[in-house]
Amino acid sequence: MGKTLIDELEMSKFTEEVVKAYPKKVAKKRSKSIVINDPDSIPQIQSNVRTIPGIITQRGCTYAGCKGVVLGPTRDIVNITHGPIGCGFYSWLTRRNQTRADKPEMDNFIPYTFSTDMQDSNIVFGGEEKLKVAIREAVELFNPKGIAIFSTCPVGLIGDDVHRVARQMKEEFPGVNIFGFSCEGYRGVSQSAGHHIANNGLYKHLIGRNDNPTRKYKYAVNVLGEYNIGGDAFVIEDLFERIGVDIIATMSGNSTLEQFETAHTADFSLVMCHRSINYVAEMLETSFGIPWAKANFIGAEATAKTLRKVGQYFGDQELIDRIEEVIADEMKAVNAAIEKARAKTEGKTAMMFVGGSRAHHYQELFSELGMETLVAGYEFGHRDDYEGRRVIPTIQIDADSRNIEEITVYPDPTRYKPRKTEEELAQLREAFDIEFNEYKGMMNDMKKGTLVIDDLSHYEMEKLIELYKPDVFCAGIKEKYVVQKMGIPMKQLHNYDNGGPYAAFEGAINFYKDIEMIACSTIFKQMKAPWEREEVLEAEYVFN
Amino acid sequence: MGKTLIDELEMSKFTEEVVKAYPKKVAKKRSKSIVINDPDSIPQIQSNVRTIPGIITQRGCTYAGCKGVVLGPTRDIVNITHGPIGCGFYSWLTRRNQTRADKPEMDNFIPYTFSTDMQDSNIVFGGEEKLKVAIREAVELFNPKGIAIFSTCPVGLIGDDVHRVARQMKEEFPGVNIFGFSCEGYRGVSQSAGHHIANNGLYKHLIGRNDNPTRKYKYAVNVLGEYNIGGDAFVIEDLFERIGVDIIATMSGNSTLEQFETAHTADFSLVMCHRSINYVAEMLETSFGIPWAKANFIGAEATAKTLRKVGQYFGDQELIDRIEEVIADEMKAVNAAIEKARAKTEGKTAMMFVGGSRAHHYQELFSELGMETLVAGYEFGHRDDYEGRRVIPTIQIDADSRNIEEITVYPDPTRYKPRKTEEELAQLREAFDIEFNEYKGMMNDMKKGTLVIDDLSHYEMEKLIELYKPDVFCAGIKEKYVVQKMGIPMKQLHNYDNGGPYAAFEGAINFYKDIEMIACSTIFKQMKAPWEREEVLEAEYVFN
Amino acid sequence: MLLRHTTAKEIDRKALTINPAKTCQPVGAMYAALGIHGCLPHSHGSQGCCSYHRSALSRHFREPIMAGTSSFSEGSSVFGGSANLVQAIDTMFTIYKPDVIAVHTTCLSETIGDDLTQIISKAADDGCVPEGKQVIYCNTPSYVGTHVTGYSNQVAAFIKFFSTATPKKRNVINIAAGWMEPSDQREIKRLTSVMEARTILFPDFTDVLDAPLDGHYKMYPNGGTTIADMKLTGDSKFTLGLGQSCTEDACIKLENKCKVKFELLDIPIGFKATDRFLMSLSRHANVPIPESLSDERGRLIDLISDSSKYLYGKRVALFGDPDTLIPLTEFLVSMDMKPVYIVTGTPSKYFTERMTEILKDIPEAKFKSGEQADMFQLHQWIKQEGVDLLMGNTYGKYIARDEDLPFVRIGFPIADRPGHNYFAKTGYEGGANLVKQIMDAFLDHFDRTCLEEKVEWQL
Amino acid sequence: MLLRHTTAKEIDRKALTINPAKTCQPVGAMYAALGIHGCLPHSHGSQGCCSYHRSALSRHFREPIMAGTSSFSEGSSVFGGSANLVQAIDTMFTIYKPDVIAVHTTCLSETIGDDLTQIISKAADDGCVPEGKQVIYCNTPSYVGTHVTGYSNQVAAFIKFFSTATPKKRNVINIAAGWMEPSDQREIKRLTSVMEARTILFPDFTDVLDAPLDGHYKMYPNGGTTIADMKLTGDSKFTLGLGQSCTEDACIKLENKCKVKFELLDIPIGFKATDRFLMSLSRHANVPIPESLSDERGRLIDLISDSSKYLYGKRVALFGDPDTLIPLTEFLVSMDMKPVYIVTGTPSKYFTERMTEILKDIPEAKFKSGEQADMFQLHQWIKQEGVDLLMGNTYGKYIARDEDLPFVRIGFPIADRPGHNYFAKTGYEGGANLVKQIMDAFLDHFDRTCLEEKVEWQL
Repeated sequence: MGKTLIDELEMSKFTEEVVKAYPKKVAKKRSKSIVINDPDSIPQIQSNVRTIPGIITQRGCTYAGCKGVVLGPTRDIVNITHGPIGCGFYSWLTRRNQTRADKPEMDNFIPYTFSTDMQDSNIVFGGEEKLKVAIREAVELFNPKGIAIFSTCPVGLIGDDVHRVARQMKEEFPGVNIFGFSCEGYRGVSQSAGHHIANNGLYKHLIGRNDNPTRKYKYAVNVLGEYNIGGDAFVIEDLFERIGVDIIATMSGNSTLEQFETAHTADFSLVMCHRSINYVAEMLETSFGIPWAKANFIGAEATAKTLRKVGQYFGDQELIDRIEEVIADEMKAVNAAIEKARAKTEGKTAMMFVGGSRAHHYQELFSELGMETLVAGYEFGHRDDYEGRRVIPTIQIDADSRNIEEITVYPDPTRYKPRKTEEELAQLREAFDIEFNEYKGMMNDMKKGTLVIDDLSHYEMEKLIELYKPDVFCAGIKEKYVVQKMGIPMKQLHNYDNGGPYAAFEGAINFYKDIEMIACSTIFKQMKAPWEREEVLEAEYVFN
Repeated sequence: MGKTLIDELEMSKFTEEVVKAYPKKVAKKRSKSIVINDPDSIPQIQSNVRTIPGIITQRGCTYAGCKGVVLGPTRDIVNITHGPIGCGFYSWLTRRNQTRADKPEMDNFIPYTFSTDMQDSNIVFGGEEKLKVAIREAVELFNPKGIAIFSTCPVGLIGDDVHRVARQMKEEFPGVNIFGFSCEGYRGVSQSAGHHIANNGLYKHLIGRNDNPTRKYKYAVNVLGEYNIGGDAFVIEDLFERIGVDIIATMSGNSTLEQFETAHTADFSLVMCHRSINYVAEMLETSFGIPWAKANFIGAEATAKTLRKVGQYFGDQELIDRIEEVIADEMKAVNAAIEKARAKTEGKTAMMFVGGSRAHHYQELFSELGMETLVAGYEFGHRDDYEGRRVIPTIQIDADSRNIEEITVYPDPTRYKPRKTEEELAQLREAFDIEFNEYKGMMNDMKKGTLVIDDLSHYEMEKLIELYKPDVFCAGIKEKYVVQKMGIPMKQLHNYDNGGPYAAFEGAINFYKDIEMIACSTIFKQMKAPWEREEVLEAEYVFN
Repeated sequence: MLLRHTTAKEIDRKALTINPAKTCQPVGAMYAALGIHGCLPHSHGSQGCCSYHRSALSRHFREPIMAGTSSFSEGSSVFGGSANLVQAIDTMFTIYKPDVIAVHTTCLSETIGDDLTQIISKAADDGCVPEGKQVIYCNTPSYVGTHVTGYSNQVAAFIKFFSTATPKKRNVINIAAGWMEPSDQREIKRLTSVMEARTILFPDFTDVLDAPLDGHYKMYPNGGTTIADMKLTGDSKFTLGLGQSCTEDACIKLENKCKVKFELLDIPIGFKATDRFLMSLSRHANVPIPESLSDERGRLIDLISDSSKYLYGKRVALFGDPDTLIPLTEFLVSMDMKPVYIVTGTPSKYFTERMTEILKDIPEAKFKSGEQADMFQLHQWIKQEGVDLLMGNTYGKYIARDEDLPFVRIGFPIADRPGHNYFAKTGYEGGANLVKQIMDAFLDHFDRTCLEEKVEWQL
Repeated sequence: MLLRHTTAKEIDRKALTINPAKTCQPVGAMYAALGIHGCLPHSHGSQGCCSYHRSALSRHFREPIMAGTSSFSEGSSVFGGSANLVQAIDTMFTIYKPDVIAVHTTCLSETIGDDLTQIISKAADDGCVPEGKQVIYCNTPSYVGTHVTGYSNQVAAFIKFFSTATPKKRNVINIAAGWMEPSDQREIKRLTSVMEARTILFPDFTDVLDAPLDGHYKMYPNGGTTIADMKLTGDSKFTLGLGQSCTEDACIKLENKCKVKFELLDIPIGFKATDRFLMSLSRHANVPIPESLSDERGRLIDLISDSSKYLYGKRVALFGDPDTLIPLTEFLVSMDMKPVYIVTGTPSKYFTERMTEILKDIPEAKFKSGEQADMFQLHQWIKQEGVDLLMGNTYGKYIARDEDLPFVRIGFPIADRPGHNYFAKTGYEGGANLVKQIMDAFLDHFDRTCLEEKVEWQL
């Protein structure tokens, strides 16, 4: 069913409808987070603010952002959750962070979860001793290179100091890098606080500890904010192997401690998920002189553009040629796949509400399929993710954000080495339109008249679907079955419904196929029993 | 539950009970097939006579005996069933004839069934042409060394001559040994006729065609009447490998055409299933001078005895020593297993009604377990199988048996070579009690007062169970679920309920375990719902 | 390789059937006869037929299967089987005391040309048929049609011998049941009972071929359509025949004999066939379809939609009987799967017509029925271009192992797994059962064979 | 190897839990609350708890799971969560219009010491609770007990807040349901209906967590125990508590509050537990057990006896919750299997007592509950001496793949297979379902791994 254009859909109806149902205070607050986009004069959107209690939200907590998102995907760290059992349990294998430890003797703790499993006595008398014993047991059983400790809600409240414990245990086990995170779930307003805390920890405890990376090629990059959901990082790794550029560190998909420790030796940082990793990108720039640019491997064109950026950055004709070869080679299959899929997908509509970057990136893929993204929003984005980094200075810091440690870093006394001079950067900017240390935000890329909604609530989601009946709705597991009960195909973009990889060329083809499948799949046409369908009732189904 | 002795069980009650229920003529006939045994003066038992129409019998047909039992287990013959589809379908993989074609390029047609799938037009106009085309197709597709044709009921009636077709096609494909069997289902009174027809065919078309067997050792035997159900032949092969004696041919478990063709070069034939293969044993003796003796690999003691017979026969001290070593070695595990099992099985009772030899052989295994066989009988035995070969001259040949071709063979003009002189045989007989070309029958080995019943009917089986409540009942698939519905564990001895091997020492241990399992298994104690059990009803289950 | 001689290359076979997707008529007749309470099937032929059929049914149902045989000898083959059958009837009524004996013929007695009407009436004249007891028969020559034909002939014989029209019509719907499991019938009976429709199901295998173990052997278990009910079918308002190849003859016979009109439907496998069954039952029994059944339907649709990603576009090879294959193929197509190879040994124009329609949007699909439409052919197709799933009876396991294919057992015989007679494939719940089995087959295969880094905790 | 760091060698762990066989209280409370019609669960704590629990339940049931959260910020953690909860109650009644909000606490609000009685009464005073609506709560500190405890606390809260004794006793039996699937409850309801016993089942997940797909999203699906029925539990004659650890508290509370006597039974998994359930129901509801249920039982016994050879003596490792493990272990033992390793993260003396009794004839059996009774421990035992079968939730698949073990999924969460909420484990039919799954697991494994010559066509 071809959809009419956005203009005809009266996107403004939505705000009216929603506001009606909310209590006045809620309505007032929510209306600031629901805006109609205009890429030419990007409107301000309220974001990174507290969710109203009682609102059914997509959001999770700081622990989830720190342990679940950023630190979780690293295979050779024993991640001990300090707290009651639940937090460790729920973050155990639930994010599809694939990892590949090639040899049997290599560490891989991903299929394990470790917890101090705090009991009431630990809450009453303190849990530090139990945490120490747990660490000793972990060392005895697994002898890992690193142990990370994650604080859950009660830890901060009862005054357990995980950093002190980490220091003490590090003294006890000098060969093991042990460090803690104060990522209690109540900090901040969403997972975003956890990303920030994790970024700080990466910088303080890992980055820069090893000056001897494993390198094969002349040029080397970091890929930041890529978590290898469904194997995305694997295809990106393959791609860099083919163009002959080393990836020093992926943060943190398919990663190891060594990658973090050597990340400061790279020549360039590519930032995928701006929200979750921009702090590290910035710090690598400030401390070690590594410029970063926003990158995107979601979408074939986006991938090509990102690869070309790399070629332009290094300015090496051989590299540039190899990149063009790879792109040309891959685009054959991509174009064939697009052509096949578009026959089914052209003109269809999508909505997407995910994380910090996917809601932006996946619009590229949909647009390659000829589909329009009517509405989009982030679960835990900040204004810069929507409106672009230019608004950062104007963002008001509220109490919740102020509680998150903001670390100030300085150029490393010995290892700071700007990879490009200011002039070179300026040239690159001018010649190739490469934006360094910049992100223009999602709204810049969305059509005029589309809706942008931050921290979408369940109620708003229901209304969106009722009003605009999208052909596909993208969000996470909590939304999935609601959407499908309404007869709308739902595509998870956190975990891809066990699909993927969706990154780079290979991933794009996978995505086209999966969306084509959704477009062709007939089961939602069967929702109504025939005896409840009007045409059947009228035509033939009359009781004698 | 320990059972009282046979004497106390009043086995004679059975005959009375059964005869009461039967129509007079039936009663008269059946009573001759039900006898109370006395091993000292073996009574005559009526057997190998027609089953009374309407009686629910265990028996099958001639085709089943010929194709299903004797020829089926050979892996490198394409066995084409000439007839409607059913016969080929039912004899397809249903007998657990395991086979091991070691190399991928070796023929193995066991998992296939081939049929001319006769249609009504073939019945009206004759099926020979279709049979020829089928053979041509089989040659084109599979290029087998041999093709056997099996006649089903209508074939004989409509006058198709499968032997003529075989001859013609053999001329057309000189490299393929093609031969037919007139084994229509209506011939004879049971599978037994099919065995005889198969034996004749083996002799006429296969045995003696190849004078160059593959031999490794000094001595070589045939193992006749062993069909490798559940892998029995595999363990017998292993055993002979360990004592260092070649098996030239097993008829027909795990066999090949080459085995049949070279069988005449063996030094000694060991006969397992007397009923199904004694004709070939006799013919090998008459034509080629190979003596045969009854052998039994069912039961550890029986296996030891059989192996010793082989040693004694060849009279080679080294061989005898190896045999004793093997026996001594195996008996350790056997004795341990017996001891363990007997704790559960001692004093329990069994009944068994199977095939032609198992009803006899398995009594050994039960007796090793301290169990008594109360009643036994064959499905298709002859009087010699019950009473011993000494009665053969006195057996009256009736019309049904007369129709089965009896081929007369003569010493082979060039290859007849008595393996032992009459004197040597006499010495062996005397010294070691080896009976050559002899079988003493089942009744000789059964206790006084036990019941022997030929061609057991369903009704008789029900009565037996009702009257004597055995601890285990042995028969085939058609009986299995009847017996179990009565709450009596049932052990199939045709196909071992997917168990086995049960032959030789290893097999005996398997059997002990399986019977111990039956003895220990508790599910039959759960047949009655507790609210239907008297003790529960009385003790606690009173409606308020 | 278990089937090491099967290669992709086909030759144009005309005579040789290899690994058939069918068997012969009498086993179908024997099976159908077990669905009448107090009925003892009887095989008029050699002992072997009866033994083979009883074994095949026993292995499939893991239940006692009783039947008599005329135990033909060479003499009977020459002189005719009349004496054998008369004696058999006498013997069986005396010893086994059935209410009715259902005789079916074999290739042997058919080739001889035994006249069953005459023989049975001789048996009656000889006093071999006790008062109130009955001997019925059907002709089931093994060289015509297949086991499906035999089933159909037996069911038609029930109509011929039992159904009686009286002047008093009853507000009852007959359900003539095609070849299915007791579990499938139990589900159909549950559906009709939820609908509050009055029905007579025949034959009825529930409580016969899934009988409880309670320490008592009943030669005639509690279940089965009673003869009284079979007689009443003539007074019913309408007949639904479930499965064209198994029930059309019976339906026509009943219309001709008792003027009971009928509609042929598919066995209700999958939601579409179940929809049609319920709607037809609703229309003819004049009862509404309750909301609880819409909910059951919705639960199945929910399960399919949740599993859709794994089902979509998957290539399936199937073999079995037309009455099962038709709705099963439709079900797979309705889940966006691709049934690409389908064979049945049962020749059927109806099969061809229906498959052509059902598979119209899957141009790569091949199907074949009748002679040489065998498993060898199916396997050759699979060798030519692979599939993602195989569905069929136990014989399929050899192909499945060779080709490392996910395999779902459905059809007859299933000799290597228990429980198929306990869990339905019919109705919406049966559909869910099938979806679960298919999903388990796919996912177990994936979980076992994927790279370690691809093992997933969630769907 | 997926779990490459797990070795046979054990150390005496005191503090580190690795791969737990449990999770925390609130998810149990959230689950139980979904079994009341019109009830919206609410998590009083950080957003993360609510998000995690909703995700876990969604993945398991593949159904929408709705719940509110107090969205604690650092400020609320310092000053208490009262304002958050009051606002949440207001927001939820206004927007989502539940009949009742079931608040449960978290480690956060418990550590702070929020007084829910007081906060809820403040919300009522502030006019945030509309007429006829209700806010109930239970305390579910994550650092006490496990998800099972949370479930139990929520069920007890239903009693505390709803059950009312009036002078008029009704001839009704309460069934307090332990943690099970909607399918398990559907089967229990079918059994009680076949028994013609009048019952109130609570909580009731049928038609809630297996809701049909029909194009309409219902925030409060049709199912769930109604609040009216919950109130009436106080007038019932008797309560059967199915599952000691999940229902004992509720039963005791109901007896104390409304003088309804009770009996604790196992969840009816396996024939013995089902026997006891039916007999108890029969006794207390004063209704006979009909023959049709004896027949169902007999069908299960038949299936087990037919499968006995494959089950006998097989060593099984299990993990999960006490209420499931107790009857499941008993069921395995009743089939002559050997449950040798059993762990549950839920500390339970009752578990220890019952297991000691059930496993008295299996001296090699080891079992453990509570802290460090985790899957790492279980896997170490398996490494020390292997098993033939593993049964447990989805996390078991990692062990199963590493050790090449047949694996049957049972418990919570099952995230990698659909349909467990459709097919029961309870009652005799559920028993058959389990036997079939176990047999399929064994036989699929054998068929795949055996030598070619050992592939068998039949059982």
